[in-house]
Amino acid sequence: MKFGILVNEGPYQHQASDTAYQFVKAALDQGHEIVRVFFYHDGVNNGTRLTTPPQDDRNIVNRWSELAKEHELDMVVCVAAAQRRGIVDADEAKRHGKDADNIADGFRISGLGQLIEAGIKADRMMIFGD
Amino acid sequence: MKFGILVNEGPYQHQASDTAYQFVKAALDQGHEIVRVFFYHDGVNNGTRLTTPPQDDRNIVNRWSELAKEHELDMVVCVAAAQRRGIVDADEAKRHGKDADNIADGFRISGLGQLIEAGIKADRMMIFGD
Amino acid sequence: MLHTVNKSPYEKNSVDTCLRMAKPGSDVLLIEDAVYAAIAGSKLEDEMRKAGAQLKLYALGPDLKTRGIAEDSLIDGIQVVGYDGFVELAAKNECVQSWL
Amino acid sequence: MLHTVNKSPYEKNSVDTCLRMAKPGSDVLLIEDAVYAAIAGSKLEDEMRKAGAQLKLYALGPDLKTRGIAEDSLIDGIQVVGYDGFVELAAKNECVQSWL
Amino acid sequence: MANQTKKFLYINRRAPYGTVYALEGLETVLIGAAFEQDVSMAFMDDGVFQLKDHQDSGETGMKNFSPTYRALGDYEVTKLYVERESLEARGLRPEDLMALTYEDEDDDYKEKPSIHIVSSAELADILEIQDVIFNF
Amino acid sequence: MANQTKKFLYINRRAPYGTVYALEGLETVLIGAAFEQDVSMAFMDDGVFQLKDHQDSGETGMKNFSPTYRALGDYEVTKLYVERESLEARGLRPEDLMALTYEDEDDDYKEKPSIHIVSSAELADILEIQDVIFNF
Repeated sequence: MKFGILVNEGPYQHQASDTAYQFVKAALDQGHEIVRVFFYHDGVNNGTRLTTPPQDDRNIVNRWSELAKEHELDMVVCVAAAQRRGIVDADEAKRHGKDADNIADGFRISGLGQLIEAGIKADRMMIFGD
Repeated sequence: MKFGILVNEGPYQHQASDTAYQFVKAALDQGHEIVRVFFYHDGVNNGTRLTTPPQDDRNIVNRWSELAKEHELDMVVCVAAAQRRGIVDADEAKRHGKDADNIADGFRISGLGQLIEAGIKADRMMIFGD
Repeated sequence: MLHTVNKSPYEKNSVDTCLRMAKPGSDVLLIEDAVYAAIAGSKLEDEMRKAGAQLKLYALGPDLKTRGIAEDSLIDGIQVVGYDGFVELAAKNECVQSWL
Repeated sequence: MLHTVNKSPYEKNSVDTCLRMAKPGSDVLLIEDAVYAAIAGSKLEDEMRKAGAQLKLYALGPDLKTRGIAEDSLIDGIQVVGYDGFVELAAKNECVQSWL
Repeated sequence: MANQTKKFLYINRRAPYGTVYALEGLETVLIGAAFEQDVSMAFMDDGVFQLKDHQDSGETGMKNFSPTYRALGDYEVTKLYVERESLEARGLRPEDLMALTYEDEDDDYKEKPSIHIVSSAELADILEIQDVIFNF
Repeated sequence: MANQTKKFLYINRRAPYGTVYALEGLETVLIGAAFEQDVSMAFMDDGVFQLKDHQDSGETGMKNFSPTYRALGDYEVTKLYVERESLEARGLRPEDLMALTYEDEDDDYKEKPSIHIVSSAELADILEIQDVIFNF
């Protein structure tokens, strides 16, 4: 079965990203396909490589990056939400005259159409938020 | 009168940062002193220079930076909360082996003691959050 | 003491808790989504009126306007203030408690 | 349809709205802070029992354990599932609605 | 994918301005309109406040996005279901809402209302027939 | 500043884990303890869940920060007020909470309970005498 995943909150502040991660892992374990993980609203903040959480805590960003690598997950950060919140890749940095970018491995920035497309392609759309 | 300000949510997702900004402006207009604006929890996300909000919307980060410059505000981003969420200055980037930093003008990263100190020094502590 | 609340009373328990905790005579300022508590004709009107008999209730004008709530649609006795009035209320009271 | 809820029923209206909207026979899964709705002996127990007569109620085990809620302290009839059970409930139902 | 049409429902349960969900949710609906799916919107709980008329955000400095709801008809998003019980509990009457309309191209471009006031029970029925539900 | 002592109250109204406020609020209390102010904590509404015994976060992968509450006594944070009405509404008894204690150095280091169950009215009185209130 094909699952689409929407994550609406950033790391640590709310449990949404944690629950989404555990759900995705469990779905993959059962042999389901993850069509896309889409990060919207503050969820885009899951996609920064600049976090350094305490060593005795989970690293939410790296965990997503590693899971994506292992399972070739398509992880998309909404461009409009990312612009409001300061998540940029090299292209976006250039386009908006920023002197740095902060996107983490395995995440790509794209439009909201990718969320709708996930809703169309997936058998089930799962939403994790606040 | 001396006001201390605590902002607990990031830009755009919640109104907290907007209300805090309007409160600080009004307090300054009335001749009050702002001891410190402390950004905690997701509030640290107010301190990234990488945002590019839509042109027909307010620029929350720049607005804080400009107000701080005009009134010599002390704007402090909590280091522990910032590490969890990926807000870093040049020093923090170096310390944690990050290849970029994203702190905006007028913000500095420091410890939670700065919040307690603001509570001690201020006549009134104002909290804006979710 | 000044109590501020910023949550819609229909969504969260913050207004309830504020009214439970505020001592008679306290100032209570509704800001952000809490200004929805000030609308007359709602299922909360009785409760707000009772609270208003013990407390001084205020609502933040900019937040009312932003949300399209006319001042003449408010429950009687709720006073509208601007950001300047918010600062004055905070200065006037010795301590401020924000119910989030 | 599978309904999920993730908010404490004491803080937000999400559980209430979910129970108002879920059709008899639906699956309702309590996750994150919504698992607090499953505790027996609370002021909500009657309401949850009534809901449980019409709906199939589940609570996410990992969220119960994280919060220190023992399975034997739950309201009768609420079934505990893990993340694998969450996936199975989502796969089994044709649509999933998340009450946030 | 091109020929597959699904029923999409966007549920709005939050007040505007206090949080960004209403604004960014609306952006999703507008983008989604280009995909030619069967789109509906539901407004319940504090979501009914999104449709309140006369929003004027000048003094808070926030962006007034309420005019965008008026554009929904042009995007062929014409089924907006508003829960009556939520309105009544909050002291709102249907006439306190923006008068959102669309031109019905199948009926000589007559202007018709997009907002349909429904009961909780009717809304529960509407939820039940959807393929994809987004919550904002 | 050094000689100025203020009454600081940290109010905890949120459940742990669903949001980070409880954890990061606790970090504030620990840092604040070094400033030698008159510190109290209040637990009300869902904040009472923070003190629930037997938290075990292994399966969610989150950090179990409940042991940190046991360290509060060592930081001389010994006044933890828990609202009785909030406990009762949620189906919790006082014995469901962690048994937090401190050693009273003014009384031959006797071990004493840090948690005081108080009524809403008593808690309202405690609020009224504070100089600075933080909310988490």
